[in-house]
Amino acid sequence: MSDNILEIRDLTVAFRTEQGPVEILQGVSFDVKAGEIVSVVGESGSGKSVTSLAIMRLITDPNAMISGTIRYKGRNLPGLSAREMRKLRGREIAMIFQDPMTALTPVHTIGWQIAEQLRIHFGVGAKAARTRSVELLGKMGIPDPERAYGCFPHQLSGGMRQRAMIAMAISCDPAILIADEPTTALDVTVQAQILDLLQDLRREYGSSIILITHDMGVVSTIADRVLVMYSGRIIENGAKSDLLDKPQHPYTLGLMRSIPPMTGERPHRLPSISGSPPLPGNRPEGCSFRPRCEFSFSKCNAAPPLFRCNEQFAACFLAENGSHQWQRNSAQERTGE
Amino acid sequence: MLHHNIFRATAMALLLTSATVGIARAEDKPKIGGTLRLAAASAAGTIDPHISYETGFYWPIFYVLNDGLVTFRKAAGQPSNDIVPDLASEMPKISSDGKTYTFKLRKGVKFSNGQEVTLRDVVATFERLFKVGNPNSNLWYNVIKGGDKCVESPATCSLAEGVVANEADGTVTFNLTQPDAEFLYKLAVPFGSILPADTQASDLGTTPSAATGPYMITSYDPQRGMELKRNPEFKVWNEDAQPDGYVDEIKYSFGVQPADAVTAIQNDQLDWMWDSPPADRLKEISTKSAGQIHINPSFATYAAEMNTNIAPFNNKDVRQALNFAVNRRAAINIFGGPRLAEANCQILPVDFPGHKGYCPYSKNPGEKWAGPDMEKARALMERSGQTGQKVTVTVGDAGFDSRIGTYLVSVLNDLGLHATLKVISSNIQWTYAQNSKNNVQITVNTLWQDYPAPSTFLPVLFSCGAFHPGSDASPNISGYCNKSIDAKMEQAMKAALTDPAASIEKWSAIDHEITDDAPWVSLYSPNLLYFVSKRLKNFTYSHQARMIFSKVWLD
Amino acid sequence: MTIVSNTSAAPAGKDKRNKPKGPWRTALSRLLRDKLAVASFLFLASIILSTASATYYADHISQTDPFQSNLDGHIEISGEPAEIMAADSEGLGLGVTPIGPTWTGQYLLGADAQGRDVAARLLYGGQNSLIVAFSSTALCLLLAGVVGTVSGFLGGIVDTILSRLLDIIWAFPIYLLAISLSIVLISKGLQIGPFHIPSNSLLLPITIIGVVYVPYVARPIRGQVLTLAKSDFVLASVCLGMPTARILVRDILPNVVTTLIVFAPIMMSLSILTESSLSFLSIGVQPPAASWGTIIQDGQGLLYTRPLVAIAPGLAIIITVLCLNFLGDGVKEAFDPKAKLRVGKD
Amino acid sequence: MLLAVVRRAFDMVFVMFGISVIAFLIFFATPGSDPSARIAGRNATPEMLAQVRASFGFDRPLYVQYGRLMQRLFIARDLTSFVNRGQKVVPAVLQATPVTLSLVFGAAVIWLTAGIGLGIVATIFRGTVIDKGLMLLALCGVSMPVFWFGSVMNLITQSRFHDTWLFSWVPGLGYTSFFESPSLWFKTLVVPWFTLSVLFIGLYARVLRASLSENYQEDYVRTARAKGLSESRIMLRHALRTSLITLLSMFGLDFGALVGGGAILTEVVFNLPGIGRLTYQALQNLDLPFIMATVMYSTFFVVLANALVDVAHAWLDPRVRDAR
Repeated sequence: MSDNILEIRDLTVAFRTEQGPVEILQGVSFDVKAGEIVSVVGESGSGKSVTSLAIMRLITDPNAMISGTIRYKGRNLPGLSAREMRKLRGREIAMIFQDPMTALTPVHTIGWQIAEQLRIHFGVGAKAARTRSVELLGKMGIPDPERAYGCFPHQLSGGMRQRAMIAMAISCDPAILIADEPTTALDVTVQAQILDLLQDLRREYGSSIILITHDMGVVSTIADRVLVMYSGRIIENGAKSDLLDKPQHPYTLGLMRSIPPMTGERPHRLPSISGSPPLPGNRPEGCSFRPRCEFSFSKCNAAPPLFRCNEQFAACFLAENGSHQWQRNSAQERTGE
Repeated sequence: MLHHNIFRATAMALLLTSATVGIARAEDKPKIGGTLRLAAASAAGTIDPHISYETGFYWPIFYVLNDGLVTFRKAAGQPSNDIVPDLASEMPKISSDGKTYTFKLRKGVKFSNGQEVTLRDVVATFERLFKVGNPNSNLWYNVIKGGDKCVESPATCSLAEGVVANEADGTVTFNLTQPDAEFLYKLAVPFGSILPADTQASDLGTTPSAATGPYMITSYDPQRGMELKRNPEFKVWNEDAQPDGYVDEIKYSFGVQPADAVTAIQNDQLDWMWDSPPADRLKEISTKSAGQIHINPSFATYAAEMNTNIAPFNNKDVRQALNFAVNRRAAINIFGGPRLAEANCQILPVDFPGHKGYCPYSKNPGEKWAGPDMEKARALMERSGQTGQKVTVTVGDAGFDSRIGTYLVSVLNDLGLHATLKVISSNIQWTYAQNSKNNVQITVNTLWQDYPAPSTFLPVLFSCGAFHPGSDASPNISGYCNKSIDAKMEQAMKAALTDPAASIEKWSAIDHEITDDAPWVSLYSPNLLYFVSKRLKNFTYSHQARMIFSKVWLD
Repeated sequence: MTIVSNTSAAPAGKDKRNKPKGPWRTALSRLLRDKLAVASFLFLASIILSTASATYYADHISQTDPFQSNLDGHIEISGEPAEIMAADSEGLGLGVTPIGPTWTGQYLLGADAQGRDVAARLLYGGQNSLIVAFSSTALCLLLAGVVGTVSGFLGGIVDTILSRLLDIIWAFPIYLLAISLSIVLISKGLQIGPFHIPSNSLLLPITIIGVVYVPYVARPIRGQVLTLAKSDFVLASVCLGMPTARILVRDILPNVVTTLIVFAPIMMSLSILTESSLSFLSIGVQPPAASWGTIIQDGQGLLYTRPLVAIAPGLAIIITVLCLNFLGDGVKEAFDPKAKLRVGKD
Repeated sequence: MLLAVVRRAFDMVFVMFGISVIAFLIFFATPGSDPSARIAGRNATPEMLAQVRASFGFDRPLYVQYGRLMQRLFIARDLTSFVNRGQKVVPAVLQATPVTLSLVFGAAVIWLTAGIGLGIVATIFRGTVIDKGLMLLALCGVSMPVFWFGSVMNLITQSRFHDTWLFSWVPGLGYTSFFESPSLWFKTLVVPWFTLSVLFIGLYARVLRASLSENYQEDYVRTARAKGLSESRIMLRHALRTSLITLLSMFGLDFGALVGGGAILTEVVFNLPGIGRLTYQALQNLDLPFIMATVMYSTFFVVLANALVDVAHAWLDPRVRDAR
């Protein structure tokens, strides 16, 4: 276990509302190893972003109740003082956000914003911070980084902004980089470049990356391991190759089906998962995927624990005794054979 | 209560005869030097003594700046109504027909610019009156030969026949077209100030003229203030006419609100204020600083003028009804209480020459007003048949006018009329009310004397000739025109030349007759309250020059 | 390559199972949930009711005519006769002081300089203050709505002329304009065609206040209409050949009206303040009619002896305006939370 | 760029022209505003009036009178008052300017400091009693008639509590030039400063509180937190920095309006001889030359402030800068 840089156990996030507490996260547990790219996938509202924010302790809503442990290099983050946590943020664990337009302060140049982080964490002088920022911008593949340094966020394209955002995130050489849907707002071609950049970063700095996305295509490109979330829980967790080949949870299968095939004729219409995920305050008894699940059966009235299936874990009673018929079918379907 | 008030009124009248309440003790020794600090809420326009008609505001200043051939005696009380020779070395010789006045000019008097006062200056002064359009040039000074021509074409005015200088014996002779009993008064007021012949023939505005008196204006800014310093050329020639001043400098600040001025005087930061202290400070100062208050009667009538040409006040019954209904005590209460005014029913102010106590509009008609008579008022209203008529009371927004107006509205409504109030800028109220085109039904004004003769009130305000329909300049606001009274006024004027005492009798009778016709509701004669600093001594109140600035000294 | 379902999950779990309601009904129900706004509204209603009872108060409780000067009268306080205007007897005996608060039915808050019951005048004055505020707000919103809509919708030369006019009024310092108009109109009244508004009519302050604030409302509305007129759905309607009037009524007016509703309470509070300022400078409501502003003005002359005469109407103004502002916040939140309201004041 | 400047200047001139025409017409349409009678004096005959009217040009067509007035105001600069004849208008306005500037500058310092302070504190404690209390206080400030508050302040500091240690230092109303006595200048202005600023403190605190809470919902604040910045730095360098743009535009307009005579009520209540009171007196006296001068002066500042705010806005907000 010593190579786990981050260990999360039983992370629960609930919000007090007029109708009583609503659990957004229900006992999420997972580990991140050093240098690993972990991808968290799920639909909107499944709890991916909340998980990442909870790790960073960025949930500021006074109505939020957070429990569980988040161990980073052995230190429990929720137990740290605000000051200690601040030192960690950006320095040890950095984060990049989905929309680089709104995630950067509009009234400061991006260079200033990168330099600010360097100055805060390393106490370097203005000049050194500037040199380093320009260097970082250059590394991110921004042409003419000197000019980009003096640009305001709105003056750059989305891809450039995201590069700047990443430059800012890695400026302090963090051990973990949390990327919350970093490519959603970008063009497809730019998406690929950003993903390449992230892989380069891991190679160069050895950072762990938690990549939050709802895009299975992104997952298949760069993840080492995949966590599938549904309605506030992790429902499947496994190495990318295993998980993509043999999804254990019907929901994961559904996600895979929704990826258009890489080769061959595109189907007229992509199959989709019927229905929509339950609202956090309104989850059905037992397995929360049950109402949408084509395989549901009587057992599903109880909440399934995570079942181990080789190196994979899945929260589905179908996975209780190993793999099933539908898996093979799904694999065939996916490859279009 | 009523009884109590009457008692107080009598007590007050007794006090007033002593002229001042502040006690100037005999052992106070005169002191020379220091700066006298005056304050007023605002300035009052031009300081050209030939133009400014600010009898209360600027004339007292002009009296210590400039001199006429004659002037009013610089003294307290009744003697201040007397005329004494000033730049003339003696009283003029008047021809038996009353048409020529010959003055001998005093020698050696110098203007503040160093020039000597010459006969040429005297002649030029009277021509200048016409050239600059002196407000009374057509009423007072056109009696001088050639004057009427000058009124017609001021720019080319020449009084070659009217004012004749005789360099040989140093005299100047005024030839009049007709005898004028009040001619000397007209020379004694600041309009008659002798200015250098080379003074510009247009309004001096904010530029001070050369002075002959003990002080001269060194700066004047209507927004900020005025400064007077000693006139280096001044030497006393006639203590009665132009005494030397005690203080070295006079500093007049404008833009000081009355409430602030009161505080400043209490704190010894100011010595004298022009405005009356605000009503809600009276109690405070009359208990805390009684010794700093001087109350003096003034030659003025506070009255509501009714327009006798339009309804409902073209009906004498309505006018009399209002006269009976108005509670003078209530009006006096608005003005600051019984100590500050004396109820009056007639035109001439209390104690003014020709004033004979007469009040037909009172509970018990007699010499003095004794209370409203609502029964009579209602009966008169009933008879008039004007009940329900609409009346707009038009008043200016300054001083007590709008509050008196509010009170009048309330009385008119009580009488069964439909009254409303209209408050307009006090700056335009006087001219607005005069213009018959504006159809002002009733308004209020304080009417001040120009000089101590009944003619400054009666013919000016009630003769047919003083009514100019459709003009902004029509001082007969009531539009009152009564041929028989006009004739009587003519007679009174004539009588003044030969028998002053008989003339005064005649004026008294005219006063009463007009009062019976009720073109006005006279309310009261205001007393002037001066609140001065502790260090201001020898307060001397003249009826003409008010507080004589050259008489006071500072402890 | 994306997940298909796009239902967004609201974390707070509010607003579930909303039956489709009209936007205004939704807003209204939202407003009713705002306790502060509701309380303010109720308080305002009680202020309006109490001012409406002025006549009753004057007739039965204070038993004086608040428009009749009473400078020489007496009342009885617990059996003792008291002068309403007492001439002072201390010192030189100068000055006349009106009776102070008796805290009983008659002269509850004392008398003003004309010996009139301040409490009764306060109620009558409130009537006028509120009438002026209501009416001038209505006038202002109406004018602004028309001008803004016409200008924004028609565009072209009409827009140019109207916007220029608005620009000029906008740049004219608001109090200067109001004071200038007041001074002029009060000295002669206003003649509009055959109609003459006399100088002491309440219509004058209403018109003046209504007009001077028009640009403050008309400009945002013009902008809004301009945006709407260029919006896709209006363009679509135009393409479909819908008559202009129908587009105006169906698509544009509802939006304009929402904005006007949001502006209403704020404009009312502004109107009350402006009316009181003008009246304070003696160029608003004309005596003997009263408003809170004129009573403050009356009280200026009594500040040292009877400060309550000036303080009481001031408090009445503050409370009323405060309620209107709370209500305004609530209305804004309920109808258009993104609206940027900011109206200049002195 | 040059075109924009020319356009802007043209707009300014147009608006000022429009306002001057309106002001001129307003006052020439007033009965009794014809100054001839006042100029001629109390007992003038109709003939004398006619003379005065001719010599002052009041018998000429309105547009000629307007032209003459403007020529004397702007070109010859020798326009004089109708009421205090001989008094030049331009120097009087220039004399009143430092008074108004003193008042408005001091008040601006107070209201910016206090308004921003309150806004920040309320945002930090948003949702708590402190926040609600402060916002209620701010709303009270906005709801108060300034002249009434000024009167009450006068009552307290000049009369009721003047003799206590608290306010015994307050001098009587009026104005003392800074160069005459800096300490007296300061003392006389403290109460007016405070009075004038109360409304704006309330206004600015409320606007800032709203804007800051909006900003705190923005993604970039989350980013700033994720960077490990301290709360105070996030507030000051990120959230506030963004809100300041709105606030500064507001400030520019308010400041311009106040310097242009918008502080008229405060100046009247505290008897400060500034532009506002000058204007008020001119209006009361129907002194047309003064009215024109002060109205043009005020308009100039308002229009100028509008223009400056646009420029400053562009300078402060890079998004706006590039949008044009």
